[in-house]
Amino acid sequence: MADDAEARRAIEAILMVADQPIEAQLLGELLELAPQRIEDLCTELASEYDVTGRGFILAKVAGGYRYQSAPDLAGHVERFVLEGQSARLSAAALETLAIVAYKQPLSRGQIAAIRGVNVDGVLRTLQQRGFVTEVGRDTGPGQAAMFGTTSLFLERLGLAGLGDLPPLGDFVPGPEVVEALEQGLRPSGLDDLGDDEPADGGSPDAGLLDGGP
Amino acid sequence: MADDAEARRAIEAILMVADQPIEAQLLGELLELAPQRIEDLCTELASEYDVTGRGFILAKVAGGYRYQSAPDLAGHVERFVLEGQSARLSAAALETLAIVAYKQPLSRGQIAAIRGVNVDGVLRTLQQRGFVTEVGRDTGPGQAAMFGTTSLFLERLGLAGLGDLPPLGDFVPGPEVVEALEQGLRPSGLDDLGDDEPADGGSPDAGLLDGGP
Amino acid sequence: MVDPSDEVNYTRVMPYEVSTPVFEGPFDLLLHLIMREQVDLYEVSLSTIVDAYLVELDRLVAAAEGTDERLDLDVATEFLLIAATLIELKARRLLPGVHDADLDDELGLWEERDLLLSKLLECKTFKDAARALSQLSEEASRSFPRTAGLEDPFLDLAPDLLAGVTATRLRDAFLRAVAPKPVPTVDISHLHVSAASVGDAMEELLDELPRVGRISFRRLTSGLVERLEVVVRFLALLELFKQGLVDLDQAGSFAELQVVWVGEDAERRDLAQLAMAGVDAYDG
Repeated sequence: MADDAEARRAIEAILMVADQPIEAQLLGELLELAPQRIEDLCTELASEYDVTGRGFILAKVAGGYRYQSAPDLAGHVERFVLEGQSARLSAAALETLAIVAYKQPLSRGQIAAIRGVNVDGVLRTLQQRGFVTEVGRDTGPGQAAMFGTTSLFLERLGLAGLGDLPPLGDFVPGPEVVEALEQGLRPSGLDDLGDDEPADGGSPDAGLLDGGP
Repeated sequence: MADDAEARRAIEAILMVADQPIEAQLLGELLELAPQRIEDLCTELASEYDVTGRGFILAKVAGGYRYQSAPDLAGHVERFVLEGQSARLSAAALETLAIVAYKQPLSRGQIAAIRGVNVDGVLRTLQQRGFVTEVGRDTGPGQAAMFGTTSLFLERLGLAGLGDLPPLGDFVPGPEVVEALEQGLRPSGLDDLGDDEPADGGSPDAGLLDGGP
Repeated sequence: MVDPSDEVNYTRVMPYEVSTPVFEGPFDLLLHLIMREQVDLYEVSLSTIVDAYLVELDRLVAAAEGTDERLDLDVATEFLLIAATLIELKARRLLPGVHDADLDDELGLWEERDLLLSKLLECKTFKDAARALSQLSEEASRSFPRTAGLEDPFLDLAPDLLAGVTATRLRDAFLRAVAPKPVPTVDISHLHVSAASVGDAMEELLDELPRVGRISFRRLTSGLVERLEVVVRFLALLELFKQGLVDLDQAGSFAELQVVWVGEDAERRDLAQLAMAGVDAYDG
């Protein structure tokens, strides 16, 4: 049970990291508060943001709450979308999409392992655009989400199926590439005991580093 | 050209829809403000969130700005975030990572020379996890691959840049450690040279293949 | 490779729980020995180290038994390397030759010690730095990033990521993504780099031993000045022992090491070729 001040802050924190609108019901369960109390607190927060002239709003969408950019700033956001993200994302997005297409199903961590960078944002974009979707869960303890391409992706590339992807055959990777790939995609940490490499190494939400003795 | 109040709001709006850290440079281009002005505004915003006790923070990570949940609310957010704890790095991996972070760019051989062991496996793990990447080739004859840390590494450590790493000098052992090490490494063989050498040539020190001393 | 129906078994293996201290390298072990046990390196019992290694190995094997897991050879061999390094360090002290030390040798010993000392200090520095990084990461992991991305109304606005993307470009992107992987190399920088070659030493021994038949190691190395040469000769001798060309015999703990040639003259050259091909990598 959280007091109002802490509950308000907790709601802010949860909604800030949420990808989807979160219902008062769920927030209530997490914070051990009645849904009505959550609704009240969210209304208070929304009005506070409004009064203090924040650039974002707390909107109630599809039965849940989420942060959005303030409508009157749409011009700036549009500019960001058009000028900011496109150029920066395309190469990264394409590589990520290609990896998912050829190597599916694979986890976020496995993609990150191949690309060497955090792919959370790019993957999220690809999901939003409907090219990539979650196709299952890893059977291991962490149950990492496994990703694959969609039928929209095939459609947009004019492919009948994944079998129509251009073969990689004429490209003969050196043994080191093959090894790196297999290491990256190997489902278990068999080869790296002691370095402990579960499949979801790229998960965004936890400390990865541990100074253990 | 945006005035400060609007620029502040625009920054909030843009960061709210961003899915990765956004550099001051880009924000400056979008808002037609100098990057330094953006940095100042972001610092103001961050401090405002802090003072008003928001449940989120504006963090500078890997060269860009992004919203994050407040660290003290991790307990609440963890219950919400589905993906569980990620794998932690072994002490060996962590030390190798520290060497790469502080000494980059450097080659596999240079890392091994510092650690005193072969680092192939550990380095591979760090690459798989996306913390370390090949950043170039040595210009020398062997053209050894040179390694450095990634922006994912900065993100995971919550650092704006490599300049924010704690100074390595902070970790240089103090005189008492140096003395202890010197003591331990005293070349004892020097003291008794010739003193106790039996004429028959039998070694006085210890049997090579048994326990000594 | 492209067939998503390929069955992949995503099981994971937990790392071995290690109750005894695991050392991350010879420097690590030395640090531990010196800092915590306050011992003189050269007082460290070799049999203790070897015993510890064997116990550790047994434990790893036992841990792997009855499971699908394999013995982790990386762990096993790394530990072996540590033990071998320490044995080499100690052996270099104990071998004959040091007793003929002149001023140069003495200076050399101190230089060597200083080098080792600076290595240990560097090792300790990064150990502590690693701990600080771990702490930073721990703190950072308590703050979760927003990754919600664009709101729906802006999605239509966003540039079409697949505009102009053909299947071929997709393949090229894939190849680009997987291409820049470092070439794995065998790192031998931790091995002693020496001007003396084990191969050369073997050749000398192969020439000398059949003639003398039986000789003590001390006499065999009496003409050598540099301790390193003695070490190299010792390694060469071990190699010949492995090849079954010599027998090594020690009457007791502090006794002379006796070397006995047991190889046939005829097979000498052939075996030498074979043997030296295998050991030249030690030369650094």
